[in-house]
Order: sequence, then structure tokens, then C-alpha cells
Amino acid sequence: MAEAQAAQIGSIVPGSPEEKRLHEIWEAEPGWRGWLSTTDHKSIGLRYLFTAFFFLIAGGIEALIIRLQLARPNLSLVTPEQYAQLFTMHGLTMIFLYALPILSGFSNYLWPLVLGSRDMAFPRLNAFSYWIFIFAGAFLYASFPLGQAPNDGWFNYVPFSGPVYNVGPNIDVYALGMVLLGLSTTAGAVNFVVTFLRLRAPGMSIPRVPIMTWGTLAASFGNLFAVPAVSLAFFLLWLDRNFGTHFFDIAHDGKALLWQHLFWIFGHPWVYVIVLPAMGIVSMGLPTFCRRPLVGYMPVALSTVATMLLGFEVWVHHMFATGLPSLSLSFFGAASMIISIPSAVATFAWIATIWLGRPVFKVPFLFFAGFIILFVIGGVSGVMTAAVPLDLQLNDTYFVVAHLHYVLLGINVFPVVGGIYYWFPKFSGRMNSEKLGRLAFWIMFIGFNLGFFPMHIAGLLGMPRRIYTYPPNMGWDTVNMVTTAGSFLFALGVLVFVIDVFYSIYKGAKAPINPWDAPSLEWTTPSPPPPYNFAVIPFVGSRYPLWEGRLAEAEGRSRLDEGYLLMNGRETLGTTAMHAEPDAILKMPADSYFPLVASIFISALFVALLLHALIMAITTVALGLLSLVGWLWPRPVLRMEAAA
Amino acid sequence: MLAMNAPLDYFLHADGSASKPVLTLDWVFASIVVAVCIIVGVLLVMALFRQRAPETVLPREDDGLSWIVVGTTLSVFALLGMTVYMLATLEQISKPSRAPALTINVTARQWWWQVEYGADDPAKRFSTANEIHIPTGEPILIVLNSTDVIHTFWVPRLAGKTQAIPGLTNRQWIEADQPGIYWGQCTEYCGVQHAHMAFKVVAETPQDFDAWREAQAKPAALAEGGGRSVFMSQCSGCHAIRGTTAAGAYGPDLTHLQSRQLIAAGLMTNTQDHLSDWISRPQELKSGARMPNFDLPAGDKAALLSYLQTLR
Amino acid sequence: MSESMLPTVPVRNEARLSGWFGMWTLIATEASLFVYLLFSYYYLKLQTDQPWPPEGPPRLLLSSVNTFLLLTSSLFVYFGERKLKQDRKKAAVALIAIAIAFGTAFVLIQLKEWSRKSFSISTHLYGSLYFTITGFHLLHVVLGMGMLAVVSAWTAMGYCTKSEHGPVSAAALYWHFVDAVWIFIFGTFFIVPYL
Amino acid sequence: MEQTASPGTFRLTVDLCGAAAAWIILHTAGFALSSYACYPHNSPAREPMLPHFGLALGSLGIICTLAALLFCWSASASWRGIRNTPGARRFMAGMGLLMSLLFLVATALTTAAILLISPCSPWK
Repeated sequence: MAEAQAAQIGSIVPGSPEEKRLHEIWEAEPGWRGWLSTTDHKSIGLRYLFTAFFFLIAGGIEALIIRLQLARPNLSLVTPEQYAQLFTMHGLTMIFLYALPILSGFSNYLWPLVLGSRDMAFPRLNAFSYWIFIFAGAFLYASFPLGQAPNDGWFNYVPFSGPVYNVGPNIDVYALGMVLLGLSTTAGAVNFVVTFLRLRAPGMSIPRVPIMTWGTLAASFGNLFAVPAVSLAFFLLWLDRNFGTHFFDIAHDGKALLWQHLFWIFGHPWVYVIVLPAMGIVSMGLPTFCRRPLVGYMPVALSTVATMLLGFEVWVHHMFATGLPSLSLSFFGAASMIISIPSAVATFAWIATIWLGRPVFKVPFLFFAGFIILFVIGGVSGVMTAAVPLDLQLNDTYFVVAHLHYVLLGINVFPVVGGIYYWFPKFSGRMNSEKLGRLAFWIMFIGFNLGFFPMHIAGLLGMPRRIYTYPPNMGWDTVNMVTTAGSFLFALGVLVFVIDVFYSIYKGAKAPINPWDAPSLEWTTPSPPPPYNFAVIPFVGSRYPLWEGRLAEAEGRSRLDEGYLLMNGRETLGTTAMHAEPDAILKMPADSYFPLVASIFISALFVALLLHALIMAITTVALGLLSLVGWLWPRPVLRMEAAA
Repeated sequence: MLAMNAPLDYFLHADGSASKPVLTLDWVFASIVVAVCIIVGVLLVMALFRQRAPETVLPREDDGLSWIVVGTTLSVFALLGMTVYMLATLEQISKPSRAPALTINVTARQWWWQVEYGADDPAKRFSTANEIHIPTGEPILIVLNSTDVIHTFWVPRLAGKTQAIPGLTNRQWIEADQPGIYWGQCTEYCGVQHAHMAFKVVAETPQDFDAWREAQAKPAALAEGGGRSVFMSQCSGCHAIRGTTAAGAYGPDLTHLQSRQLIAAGLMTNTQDHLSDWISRPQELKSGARMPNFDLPAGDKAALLSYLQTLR
Repeated sequence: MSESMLPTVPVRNEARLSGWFGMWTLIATEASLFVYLLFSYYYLKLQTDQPWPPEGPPRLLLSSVNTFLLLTSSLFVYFGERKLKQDRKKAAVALIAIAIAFGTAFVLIQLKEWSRKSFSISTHLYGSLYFTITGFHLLHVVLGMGMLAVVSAWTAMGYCTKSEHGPVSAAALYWHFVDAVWIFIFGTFFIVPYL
Repeated sequence: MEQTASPGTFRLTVDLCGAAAAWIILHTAGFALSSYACYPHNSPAREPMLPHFGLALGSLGIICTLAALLFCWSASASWRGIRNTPGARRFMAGMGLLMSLLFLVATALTTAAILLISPCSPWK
């Protein structure tokens, strides 16, 4: 019975009744109901992108205030306490609320499209992770207007963040907000891992998966193992602050260094979590504009995986100055040097791809090519900080600030903006403005280097991080002035980009299906894609399905117009993990309010914990668990469909 | 030149055997990484703009693997060399070549540095603040503690950083080849006044150092007068003056206040006007500092200031 | 290429429901949480000068009984899942119910064990570690029992069947994980002090 | 199947993870032991607190390097056996070879660190 129904294979012509039926099956309800209940990965992906970009702008404004304060010596635009809250909020916003969520946005939107699936493995969990993300973001920002925002830097060292030296709610907000945000990150990671293992189009065996998915896959595995460390650290700190435990309480044999270990065991893998998917965006987009496949698919994939693995064993390089024995430090110095080998692999792969290709200088390509040099500068300054004796000088100076901005802006923001340009036709159905795009790139590129390169020099001249002002006789006046000017120029570039996005959404030319002549599956769907992504699940016969005619050696032929029909309710195809052989028809859940309801209750629980409201906490836990049961409640409709 | 008057610079100056090998390492590494950036940049520009033959052959995916093989192999060898060099330097600076001549206990506090010189004879022990005097040409052991939060001890021209962590006793050695003043600064965020937590290392010839130490070990000269009683009633809860009953331990020991060049952990030079300002409104000059504003009657304040002038 | 190239596919291959993969990823992340908890424990223990545990090695009787109960409950869950796969729903529900009963006994005994301690979470470092780590585990036991209760209810209501045992399998997997973690916690707090 | 020379899944997994595991063991154990031996409580120790510490750590380094070498050899044998048969297994074998090479370098450098740096210094 079920098998007979399952075997239907065929093709669906655009505009046919079958296509309309698919639309009905997959479309979200119109209006606000659909908006709150949708589980469409494309809507969720775009929401992630918008929300994360909003946080980028918030963090950017904080940065500009910081730069104004530091433009000249002895300024007092903000008070020292305001300054502390500004740099803390700037750091945590950019690192936690922008850098990963924006990449989750890309992956959410693109994964099912590049993998040839109709949705993520757990669409409701996907909605849940977005709602938790935005609630956690609101939670972390809630105390900022009251002047009680987190104020101990994003790495929040104890004992300064402990109950004795930091009595306000500031750090409790940070601690609980991070645990809450961790839920979102973990939910997202679970979804990506299972989607990768389970939802690839038939024929898309491991060596054929689009290169960008390796980055997000590695990052998701990284999250699964790293996020618990930071959630635990913040939870223990919260216990210390609220229930008199002694984990970090020096007077009772707690250890200040335990925090540093737990934080950086998370923190360093996290650095790779927020750059590997962005490098994947480049590896995916760059070859399109070079008109040839990426050179060295396997080495690049390997370098992604190896970087993530090595990333778990370098955390102590943030702790070189803690007085640990030299021998202990030397292990981590060596490991931190080694981690640049996979980066070298990726760099040479990109350059070789350009060298052997025929570059087409469209806006996304400018960002990807510009990224390469920023990647190298950020990488080699990392090699300098990996050298233990040298890091004992560089540590906690502006050299490190320069390094981390080259890494995070160079390797995250540039690929992200390039990626938005690259997939803009898919996102919006419109083409961006080449003129505005080029302008945005050049202003951003020049502003970025003008703003952040001098920070290296400020660092070599001994300027420490996190000082709210400095006297005029330290030799830092000029570099700081230049940095401030550059950062405003960079901000202007971002503004031009935002203008371009809004202009093009309304006024851009209609985008064709595959405007860049790209090789991967998302470019077979209309721009923007329909709610069901693929009318039939395509069969993938090679690594570059859309370029099979023009490569000297394509391993096989893909079939894109004909495949599994799968239209008995929301269905997509499950395939085996290694060889992607068809394995099962997966019944996908309907849209639901439960993810939103569950995330409201869970977020309310954290508010209750912050306020020490016991009854509210118990109520929210009970309601949250109930909504989870409701969410997972088996659907008899499935069996009826199967039996039909 | 701009770099010449940057007192915390460590890229152009290294003035002791704990920092000199690192300066060399710094330049070697910096040269290599700048070279790498230039090479990659040139390759990138060439790749972007080189002349290309008209399109005749279909691209093959595996063309260009030699780029990765050659590039990565070269990088691996460069990294091997750099790592071994780095490790050798680490071993070199991990400890001085001979036993330390002197041990100084430095306790980091929000937001100043307490500096203690031990001695077998209790009468010779003394405590000072924000100014570490050392003899030249000798390795000096700094024993680091913190009474509150994590701070970092850093005298860039003499040595790298070491955190002062409450509950732990870290060590750092410094050595100055020539007499001079070397600036230091806390570099771990430690609260609102992290920016104003500077100190100085004053390196002197052994003779000068001995003379200084001798003078510091003496109790304060006993000046009588109104100023002293103002001090005892207003200041002695936090500050100590050896030879008097003032034994407060929260703030710097003021026994030889006038021998110091700076006050308030490097915030201001030690002049009569600055002291007066500091006593009246520390919360405006260094908001959050542990010292409250003292609104003293004009007469009391003048007396107190003239008393402080006697603390030489 | 001919259509016969594409194999036919059954609706839902039950052994490999996405939820089953999802449960493994959840276990991976939860396991690392416990690894970090135990890391913190050993890190602090190795550096303390206090007597450890402060009141001498703990009494073993209750906790050994508890260990026995929890490990046995895993067996019941295992057989319950098997019965369901053999289409014997009632037996499955009964076996899982026994496992839940054992779990409840574990929770009660653990609470008794807690109440016998003369220290609290804020008394000293050991107390903080002891109550936090066993508390985390207890929370997972309660969560696991909740999962088992829900899936056994679904089985009784006819939602989970021989061909659709996915939720039961996932809950069972979680329960085995919770039991496995206990072995490490039991070893840390009750066996290691005697070594 | 005729491909008798083709390595099995277990072998491929070992090739992929073996050298990495050798390095992770060396790195983690080396770090934990040296931190404990030289900074056991609240202040640095002059001598390692563990007996025969330098010798033990050096031996561990050499054993792990040899193990990584062995995994490299195994991975390259697997790769040679399968390199002409396209597909997922060939890909895994290639990943295994690259992974082993990378972690051989890592293990060797970590051993170099053990040999070059003295266990504890009276200063630290």
C-alpha cells in the first residue's frame, strides 16, 4: 500500500494543477497567522538575516560611540561605566547576536535549496530556534536602556563579574541571556546536522555536497560540543551570584581560572563557528564568478573539518598570560601555529580558482576577492599571537583588537555582504544595483582597512584594550584619530549597502532563475523560490549539476525536471547519510504556533529566574513542557495519508 | 617620530634580557607575515588581472591542485621553522640565566599597585605604591597577587604580561640594562578605572637603588602640627604612615609620598596643586576610585597639604 | 536514463526517523555538558586544600541501591521497546511503566540522600559541586521520565505502533543516556573517594 | 565485488581519525599533566610534582608521533588501493590521508614542544 503510493515519479509543469496543489500544501496561511506559525525555512532564514543585520547595526552604533570617545585623548563623551557597558554590548552583540545568527540565516535559507530538499529536517525546531534567538536578543538588551547592561567585557571574567564586585543585575542579565541563546544555537545545530545526514537529494553522495555546507556542518558539530561549556559557565556564575555557591568564589577555594577555561573551551571553537560557514559562502560563490569549479574541493572540505577539530584544542592561547607553566603554554602555541595550515589550503584554493578561471567582476565577486586579502591579514596576525612569547606582549592590546576585527569583519562581514549580493536575486526576486554595490564595496573596503589596520600599530605602541580614555603623551593620538575616521567611513559603506538593498527590493530589475550562471541546485528554482522549493525532488549526478555540459570531466548526469513527486501532504525525501540513496519519504509537519508558544514560555522562565519569581518560574516550566508535548503530538493524519 | 614618545611601545624598544629576545622574535615574525601578505596580495592581483588565452578548453576541476600542494608545503615548512624558533624563545624567557637578586611583592588592587619590599629585619620592610624601584643589571622576581579582581602586570619594555589572579601567586621576572623609567599598565579589564591603573618601574644603578631603599625603609619624619591631626582623623583609616599611628591598609602607604613622581596610579604628577585637587574631588578625576571626596575646611586642608609635604 | 534508475521508497523508514538522528545530536550536546561538569569538579578538587569530601567518603548503601534501580530500569525500557516492535503494545506500556516506577524510586531515594547531607549547596565548594552535578542529573532523570510517560501514553492511545515506534525509540535512547551518565557521576562522588 | 584491495569502512574511519586521536591524546594529556605538575595548587612549583615527569611526557610524545606515522602509512595504503574508483569511499580515503598528514605534523610539533621546553622553571 504505502510502497505503491511512494514510487510515483514524474515531472510537474509550471502552472499545472499539480503545481497548484503543491502550493496549497506548502504555503503558509496568509496574514499574521501565517507569519507567526510558518515553518518555511526560507521565511525563517530571511528573518534571521534581517534580525542579525539589525543587531549588526545596533552593535555598529555602539562601536561608533566608542570610536568617538577614543578619537582624541582625555575625552569624556561617555562615563567610564557607560563605556564599559558599550564595549560589552558591542562585543556580545556582534559575536553572539550578529555573527552566528546571520550565518544561520544563510544556511537556513539555502540548505534545503542547495541540498535539493523541501525543508529542513525539523521545520518546527527551526522556527523555535529563531524565536528563542530574537527573545534572547531582546532579553540581553532589556537592561541597556536602564543603564544596567552587562559591563565586564564579552568574556566576563570572574571575580569582577562575581557577586562581590558587580552587584547590579547587569551580569545576571548576561548570564541568563547567554543560557537562553544557547538553546537557540543548539536547536539550530541539531537541525543542520540532521538535515545534512538525512535530507540531501538522491545521488548527492558525500563528495558531491555543495562546498558551503561543510562549513555550516563543521560549525554545527562545533556548537553541539562547545555551547554547553559556556552555558554551564554562565549558569554556575549565576548560581554563585544568586545562591551563594562557590565555583568561582576565591575565598572558598573556587577558582578564577575555571571561568577562563570553560569560557575559552567554548570561545575558541566559537571563533571557527562564526567564520567557517562564511568561508563556505566564499567557496560557493567565488567559483561561480570565475566560471570554473573550486580548485581542490576535497582539501578545502578537509581544511574545514580539520580547522573545527583543531579549534577545540587551542583555547589556552587566550590564557597565555595567566601564569600557567611554559610547557603547558607551548602545547597551545604549537597547536595555534598548526591551525594556520588548513587556512593556507583554503587560501591557495581560492587564488588558484581565480587564477585558472575567467573572473567576472560583479559586486559579489568584489566582496569575495577582497575577503581573501583580509583573510590573509587576519590569519597571519593570528600567527603572531600564536607565538607564546610574542603574545605575552600583544595580548590585551589593540593588536589583538585589530586581529579579531580582521577576522570577524574580514572573514564574516565581507563574505556575508557578498553572500547577500550573490543570493539577493533568490531572496527577493530582484537584481541589485551594480553601481551602488560597487560603491558600497569600495567604501567598505577602504574604510575597513583605514579603520582597523592602524589598530595593529596602536597595539604595537602598547595601547591596552578596554581603556575608556588615554592621556595625550602616549603616542596613540594619530592612530586613534585615523581609526575613528576609518570606522565612520566603513559605517558609511554599510549604509550604502543597506540603501542598495532597499532600493533594489522595490526598484531592481526582475531576476531570472539563474542570473549569475551558477552551478548549484538553488539556481534551478524560480527567483524567489516557491514554498515547496522543488516541484519534484531532483536527482544529482555530479558536484555541479548545472555545469555538467561544460566541464571536461563530469562524473554523471543529474536529472532536474523529473523525480519523486511527493505530494501527499508535506513530504520530502530522506536519503542515506553517505551515498544519499533514497531511503524514506519523510512526512514534514504542518505550520504550528507551538514553537512560538514554547519559546515564549521558555523565555518567560528566564525572566522569572532573573526576577526570582518562583511561582512564575514553575508556571512557565509547566506550560513550556506542555507546549512541547503539544508540539510533538503524533498526527493521525499521517497514517491516513499513508493508507490512502 | 610618533613612535619615539610612546612609553608603552614594545616593538621598537626592549631594555632587558626578558624582553630583548621577544623584540627579535617580533621583528622576525612581523617580517615573515608581512612578506606572506605581500606575496598573497601580488598573487591575488595577478590572478585577477592576468592576460588569459581565449577560451578553448573546458575547465577541469582538478587543475590547479599543484597550487595547493606547493603553497601548503611551503607554509608547513615556514610554520615548522617559526614554531621551533618561537619555542626556543619561550624557553629563553621562561626564567633568567641566574638567580634573582631581589624579590618584590606586587599586589594589584582596584585601581592601584601595592609594592612591597621584604627584608629579614622587619624594620627594613616597607610598602610603597605604583612605583617599583629596581637595580639595573639584575634579574628581579616580581611575585604577583591580587586582592580583588584579575589585573595584568605589564612593563612592555622589560617583559611580557602576567595576570595577577586572586587566589594564585604568579611570578614574572624583569631586568633593566640601563637606568631609566619604564612605564607599566594594567591590561586586564578590572572595573571602571581600568584605564587609570598605570605604574612606573624606576631602574637605578645599584648604588642609587640601595640609597633609595635605605631611605624608604626609614619611618616618616615626625612633623607635628594641625595637618597631622587632620590626617589622623580623616585619612588614617585607609592610609598608613610608618612611625605614626596611621596604619590603614586600604590605600597606598604614604610614608614617603613625596618621593613618588605620580599620584592616583599614574593619573597626575605629584604636585601640591594636584594633591589638593585629588583630596577634594577624586570622584570627578577618577570616578569610582575607592577614595571619597573630602570637603575639608580651607584651614584644615592647607594644614593637611603642608603635612603631606613633609613626607619625604 | 530510465525511470527504473530511481528506486521505490517506503513511506518513513521507521528505524531512521529524523527524530532518531536528532536524539543522538541532543545526547551528544548533553553528554558534553556532563563532561564539562565533571571537568569542573576534578579541576576544583585537584587544586583544593580542603578535606575532600569534607565529611569523609560518603555512605554507599543508598546510592548503590539507586544505581541498581536506574540501570535495571534501562533494561525494562529496552524490553518495552522490543515488545512494541513485536506489536505487543500492552506489554510495552507495562514495561515502560515499571521503568518509570523505578525512575520515581530513584528520584525519591536521591532526595532522601540529599536531605541526609549535613551541608547545603552554599556551605562549601564540595557542597556546591555535589548538589549542582547530582541536581543536573536528577533534572535529566525527571525529564526522561516525562518523555517515557508521554510515549507510553501515546502507545496506549495507539499513536505509537509496531511500524511507528519512533517516539518510543527516541525516548528509550534518552533514558539509556541518562543512566549511562549516572555511572560516571556515581563513580565520581561515591567510588573515587574510596580509591 | 571484485575490489578486494578496497579498504573497509572501519579501516577508512581509523585512517580518518587515528592520527587526530593520537594528537588529541598527546595534547590534552600533556597539557593537563604539565599544568598539574608545575602549578599544582596556588603557586608555581620549582620541580615537577610527578615522578619521572619529563621522561614520561617525552615518551608519550614519541609514542604518539610513531602512532601518527603508522596511521599515515595506513591511510596512504588505503588511498592507493581506492584512488581510481570514484565515489564516496574514495573521497573518505582521500580525507583520511590529508587528515593523517596534518595531524602527523601536529603531533611532531607538539613533541618538539615537549623536548624544547623544560618542564618547570623555578620562576614559574
